[in-house]
Amino acid sequence: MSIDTQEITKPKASTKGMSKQQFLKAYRTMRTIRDFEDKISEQFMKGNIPGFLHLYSGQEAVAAGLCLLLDDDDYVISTHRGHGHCIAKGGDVGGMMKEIMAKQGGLCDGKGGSMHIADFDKGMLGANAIVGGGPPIIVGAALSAKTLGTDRVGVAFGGDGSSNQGTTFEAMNLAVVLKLPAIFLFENNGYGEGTHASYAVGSKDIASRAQGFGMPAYKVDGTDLFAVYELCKQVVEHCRQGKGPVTIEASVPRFKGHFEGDPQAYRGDGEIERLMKEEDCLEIARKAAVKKKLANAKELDAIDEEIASYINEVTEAALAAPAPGDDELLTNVYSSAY
Amino acid sequence: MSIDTQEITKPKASTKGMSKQQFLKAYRTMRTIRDFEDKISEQFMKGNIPGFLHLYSGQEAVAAGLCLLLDDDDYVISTHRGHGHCIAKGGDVGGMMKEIMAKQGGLCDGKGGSMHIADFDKGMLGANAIVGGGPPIIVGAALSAKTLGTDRVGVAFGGDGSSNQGTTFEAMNLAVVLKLPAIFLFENNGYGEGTHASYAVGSKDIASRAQGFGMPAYKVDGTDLFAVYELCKQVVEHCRQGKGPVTIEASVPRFKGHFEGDPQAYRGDGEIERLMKEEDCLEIARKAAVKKKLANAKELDAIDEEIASYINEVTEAALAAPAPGDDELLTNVYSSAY
Amino acid sequence: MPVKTYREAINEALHQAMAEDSSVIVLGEEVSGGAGCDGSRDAYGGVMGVTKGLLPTYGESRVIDTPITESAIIGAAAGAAQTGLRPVAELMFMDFFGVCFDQIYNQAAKFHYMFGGKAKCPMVIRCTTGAGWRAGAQHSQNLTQMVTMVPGLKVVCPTNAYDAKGLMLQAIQDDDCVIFVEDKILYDTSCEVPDEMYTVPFGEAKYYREGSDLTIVAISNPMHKVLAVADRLEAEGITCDVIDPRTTSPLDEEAILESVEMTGRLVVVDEMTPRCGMASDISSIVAEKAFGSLRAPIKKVTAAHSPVPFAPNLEDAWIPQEADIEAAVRQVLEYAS
Amino acid sequence: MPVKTYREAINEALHQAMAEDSSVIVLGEEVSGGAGCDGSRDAYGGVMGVTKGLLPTYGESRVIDTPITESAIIGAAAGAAQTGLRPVAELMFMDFFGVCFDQIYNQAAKFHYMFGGKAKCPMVIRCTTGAGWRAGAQHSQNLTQMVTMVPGLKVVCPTNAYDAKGLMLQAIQDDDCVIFVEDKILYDTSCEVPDEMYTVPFGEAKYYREGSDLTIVAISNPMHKVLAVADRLEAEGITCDVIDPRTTSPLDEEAILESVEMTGRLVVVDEMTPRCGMASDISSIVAEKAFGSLRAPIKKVTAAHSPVPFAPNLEDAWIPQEADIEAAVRQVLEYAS
Ligand SMILES: Cc1ncc(C[n+]2csc(CCOP(=O)(O)OP(=O)(O)O)c2C)c(N)n1
Ligand SMILES: Cc1ncc(C[n+]2csc(CCOP(=O)(O)OP(=O)(O)O)c2C)c(N)n1
Ligand SMILES: [Mg+2]
Ligand SMILES: [Mg+2]
Repeated sequence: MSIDTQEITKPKASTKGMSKQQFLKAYRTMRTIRDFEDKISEQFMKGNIPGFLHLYSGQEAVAAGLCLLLDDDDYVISTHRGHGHCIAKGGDVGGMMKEIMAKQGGLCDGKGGSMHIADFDKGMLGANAIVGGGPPIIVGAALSAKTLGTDRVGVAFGGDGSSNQGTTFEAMNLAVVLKLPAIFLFENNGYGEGTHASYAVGSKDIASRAQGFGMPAYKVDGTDLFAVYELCKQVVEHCRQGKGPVTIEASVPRFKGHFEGDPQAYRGDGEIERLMKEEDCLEIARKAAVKKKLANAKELDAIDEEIASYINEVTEAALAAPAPGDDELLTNVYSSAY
Repeated sequence: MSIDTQEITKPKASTKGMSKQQFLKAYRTMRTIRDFEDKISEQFMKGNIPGFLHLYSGQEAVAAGLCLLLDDDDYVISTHRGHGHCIAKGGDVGGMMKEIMAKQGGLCDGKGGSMHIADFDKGMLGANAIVGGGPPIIVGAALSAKTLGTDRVGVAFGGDGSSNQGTTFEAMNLAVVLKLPAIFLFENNGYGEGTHASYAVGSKDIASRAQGFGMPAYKVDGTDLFAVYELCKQVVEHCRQGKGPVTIEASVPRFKGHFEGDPQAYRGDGEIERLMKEEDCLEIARKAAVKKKLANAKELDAIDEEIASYINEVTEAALAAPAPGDDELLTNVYSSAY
Repeated sequence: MPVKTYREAINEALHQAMAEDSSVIVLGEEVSGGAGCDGSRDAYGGVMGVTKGLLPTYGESRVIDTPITESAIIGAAAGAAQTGLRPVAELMFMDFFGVCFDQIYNQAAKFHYMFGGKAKCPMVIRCTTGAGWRAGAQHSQNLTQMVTMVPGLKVVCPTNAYDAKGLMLQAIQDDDCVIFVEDKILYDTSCEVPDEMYTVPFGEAKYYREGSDLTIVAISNPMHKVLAVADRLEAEGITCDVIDPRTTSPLDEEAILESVEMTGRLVVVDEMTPRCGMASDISSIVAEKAFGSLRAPIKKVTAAHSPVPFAPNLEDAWIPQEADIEAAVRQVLEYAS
Repeated sequence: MPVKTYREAINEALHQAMAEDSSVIVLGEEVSGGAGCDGSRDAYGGVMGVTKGLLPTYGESRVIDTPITESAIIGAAAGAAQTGLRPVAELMFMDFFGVCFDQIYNQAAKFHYMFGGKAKCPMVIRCTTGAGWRAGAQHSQNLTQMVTMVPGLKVVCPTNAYDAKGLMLQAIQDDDCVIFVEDKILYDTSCEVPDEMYTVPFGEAKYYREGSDLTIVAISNPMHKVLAVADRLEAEGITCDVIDPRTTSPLDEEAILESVEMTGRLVVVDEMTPRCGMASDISSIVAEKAFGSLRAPIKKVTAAHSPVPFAPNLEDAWIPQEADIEAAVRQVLEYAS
């Protein structure tokens, strides 16, 4: 592992290193995310979901590839665009749907919603609606790991936009200084709302700037599940061995608007169509897996069907669930006596 | 001008490029700063100065070398260690002494003190007691220059410690994005209070981290007036030409404690004595100038004497001046009607 | 007179100020939108559409899209304000004070005083507030009290389109750092707004209703609920002074005190959490300065002491509602002194 | 019983808590001092000397010096608190809230609620407050109100060494984010402090004096000026209830209300700027809930509405002084209801 700028790696897609079982797990995760996002988009249009939705569609390979390497007791922290991270980390999908619909049984009792989706049982420390809010917190999770002598790692997911926030930079420096098992995973989907990363990120790229902080940094094609997995394998291992933090910049497409309902006037002509055709990580993974005989189309179709009906089920359950009791307004403001 | 890490330059001391007149001006500035700091240290011990003092002794060549290249309408912003910057920028020394002694006629009417010393007539936008407070503000001054079409530059002085603050990083990125005439001048005196830069700055150095942000960055020996001047000449020119921001990391010794009265238990044995002997920028400049016949010892002695008596004068005047009127408490809370 | 929305009124004020004074600039995230993208520029004109059309008219040197970097945005505005410009910075949500608050309360607010009157900081920070959008705990807060408490800042919270335009024009020509709080819920409300430039002075309350039984003071959007309640009460023959301070700093104490001196009863309504909020502030001023006139306890109607919950039923319970206001008013009226 | 200073009392609490519970860690700037240097470690033990001796005893993995990076310090503490540690983070001066406030009020304060009770955030943020050191506008502020207003936070402001130790031990074992406000002026004051571990509960006010003519509530250091005034008044036969809430959140409303119900008169003293401060908050609670007992206006004695000036004479004029307190008390006592 090198910290020389020249060696920021962009591993080539190759299925080697991933077992069939792992692949199927990742594929299932990716499909679950995609279907989940499509379903809540539909339910949002129907008026069944309050508030704001930022969908992860197009970025699935990143969460799925990384989380293959994590256990329940590793930590991730997320952003406003958090559904994919939560699902990949093993979050309770039914509880997520209920949460997003503001229902009883929601993972956050209906108090969080999409922008605060979290599953603490699975080490998912929450979506965070403050851009740059997460990295300092994951540094703390990584500090716990180090202080308590576990080999856990902490991953802060962030967007290209979040890479410019002061809190993110501080977190990176502190993680280097304390040599913590923290991974800063920037999903560069090209946009922070309607501002392009090429405008807002003043440096050559996110990875080289991170490298300047004194940690290894890599770029990876985030549409390529296998490439993500291969890189993350090294990176997670590096962290577990106590060698300090690492940054990953994964390039991904954003299939949807910044938020559901975004008119996206800032997009180029035909851009989204092209992205969906050429950069769909699910299609890319499926093709590569079938070609390399890691799985056959039938198996994958079966997963697709199974998940479609699973998502339908959790949706029906969430639609049917009651809203939180009105008397819950003042519960859980404090953890202890007040 | 290159942004390749390998080419961070450390120009060698050489008197070429500096005229006699310029040298004498810089020498006079350096001597004024040194004497000023020595005098207020003495007055502080006598109980004549309230509050906290952070002295600039040992770092004089940086402020003096840079400010030779600035006009009154260029901007600098400073830190808690601001006396040297204010003097070098042409600030009213008598007004400074009165301010630091909390007297009428002080540059800030006695409301600021050492940590907020400022001279707006000279483009000195103030010492700032929040570490990292200045850089975002200087970005605004540089933005004014660009928007109003002047060729002014803005310089944010900062310490090694301040280089780790999120606000500093944000300012650097924004200056790059907007291509502003801003100079981030980090005076690396080895310490942020009692924490060493080698501990707190996680990266290889401050300059390379800044470079990762996408701007040229240089290291310079800050005890060498001529080296500072030579580098700053290029850098200021670069900014005036609209080529965007630059970072300079100047290594300097800190002769005094973090604050006056600091027991400095964290210092190595004999460290300060060694620094004062080997890294005194005034001695170094004097020797080089005399050797290269830029000035003779007599001329310099005369300056020394003149300044010693000047500093005595402003001290006497400040001691004699009355405190601000008690009725000034509520003046200038607002600039306009309230 | 033409009818305009609150959004349009602020937009018009910005247009007119920029046209009149070339030192006025606008900066922030997505203030035009589309920077660096292949599609159209001015794609958003601010996520709330308030700065729409400024970029095409005034260009990139005066309408400046920034990265996500609030400390640098506010700091840059403060630095620009000290050096010849009149920046209007946008903070997308008031909830984001936390990532730039030093530049607001320790820097911009203090320059003038701390530097002995030699620095000026003529800048405006536009920010949005208000619950009800199901936007959760970090995008719904009204933190007007957090800036009102800071000496050196001025704080403006218009409740209608007319005031919004006039207060914005005043804010831009003011020589201090002004926090301009736009209630999201009000953007689509409208009223008559002159085309010409005009200013509404700071520190002058507006009487929405005049009456004699009770004084109600409300800040931001809750004012409209107060008006609904006041109108219902009027049908019963109960009349209220309904006062909108319009600026919380400076605060028109006099208007409030005068009214309470007459009515002897006060209810204060805001959408902040209850501790150390505007309702507390105004209540305490009256309890000190108009005590002799008071004939009943001063009631505060505020949001609940909790983060803003996401679920609509919980959020609605969190927000002070007409029923809460009416109940408070009746309690105060029924109090036998 | 041994006499200890406020500084020693807090130091002892930290020592004992760390000895007892290995999940307690301390982090911040200079909490030991000397990191990376050639000289001695634990060179400062905190710039105020409060964390002195912890590093030698508990080592670098539990006493963590950081760069100057407040957002990362508080964020890291919050993240560590969620994942098994009990961090005590130091913010050298309360004035620095501005560079880390998001992590305090949007993150640590909200985790438990926002995540439906599934996250816990057992952390303490130690910070210093208090004017009088001639430290100027950015190193002298009391911003206790800024955190008291935030639901989810608890706020502690001890006024003597005994309380400081007991409240610190309570803070560390509390499962919420506690802001522990240390008044710099009090570090060298001392009183009897047991060697054993003990806790002082949150939300229980302390009566410094008991009397019947007037209630005085004071927060932090001003309490000691209040006591001097109360003792002078007692010599004249005027007796006061002097109440120290000790924690501003939770606030012991009951103690205050009960007292006012008896005395009918209230003066509230703090060292904050006057708008939306603790004095406003407490005054407004009483004006709402004990109105019927009030026989005089509620007087607030606070700092001035300005940044903290540097010049000693101006700073002394800014700070609420005994004379101001006494004048307020006399005015309230003389008020003919
Ligand atoms: C501190 C802060 N500033 C601004 C916003 C508004 N905002 C929400 S998401 C977003 C863009 C984030 O971009 P990026 O980090 O690239 O994430 P992406 O949306 O692409 O996943 C912005 C500006 C916010 N939520 N928090
Ligand atoms: C935001 C903030 N954090 C901490 C401090 C306390 N403090 C004042 S100066 C200083 C050290 C600064 O180090 P450096 O930037 O290297 O400047 P130097 O003192 O060496 O000139 C610290 C930690 C502060 N004033 N502001
Ligand atoms: Mg993005
Ligand atoms: Mg330093």
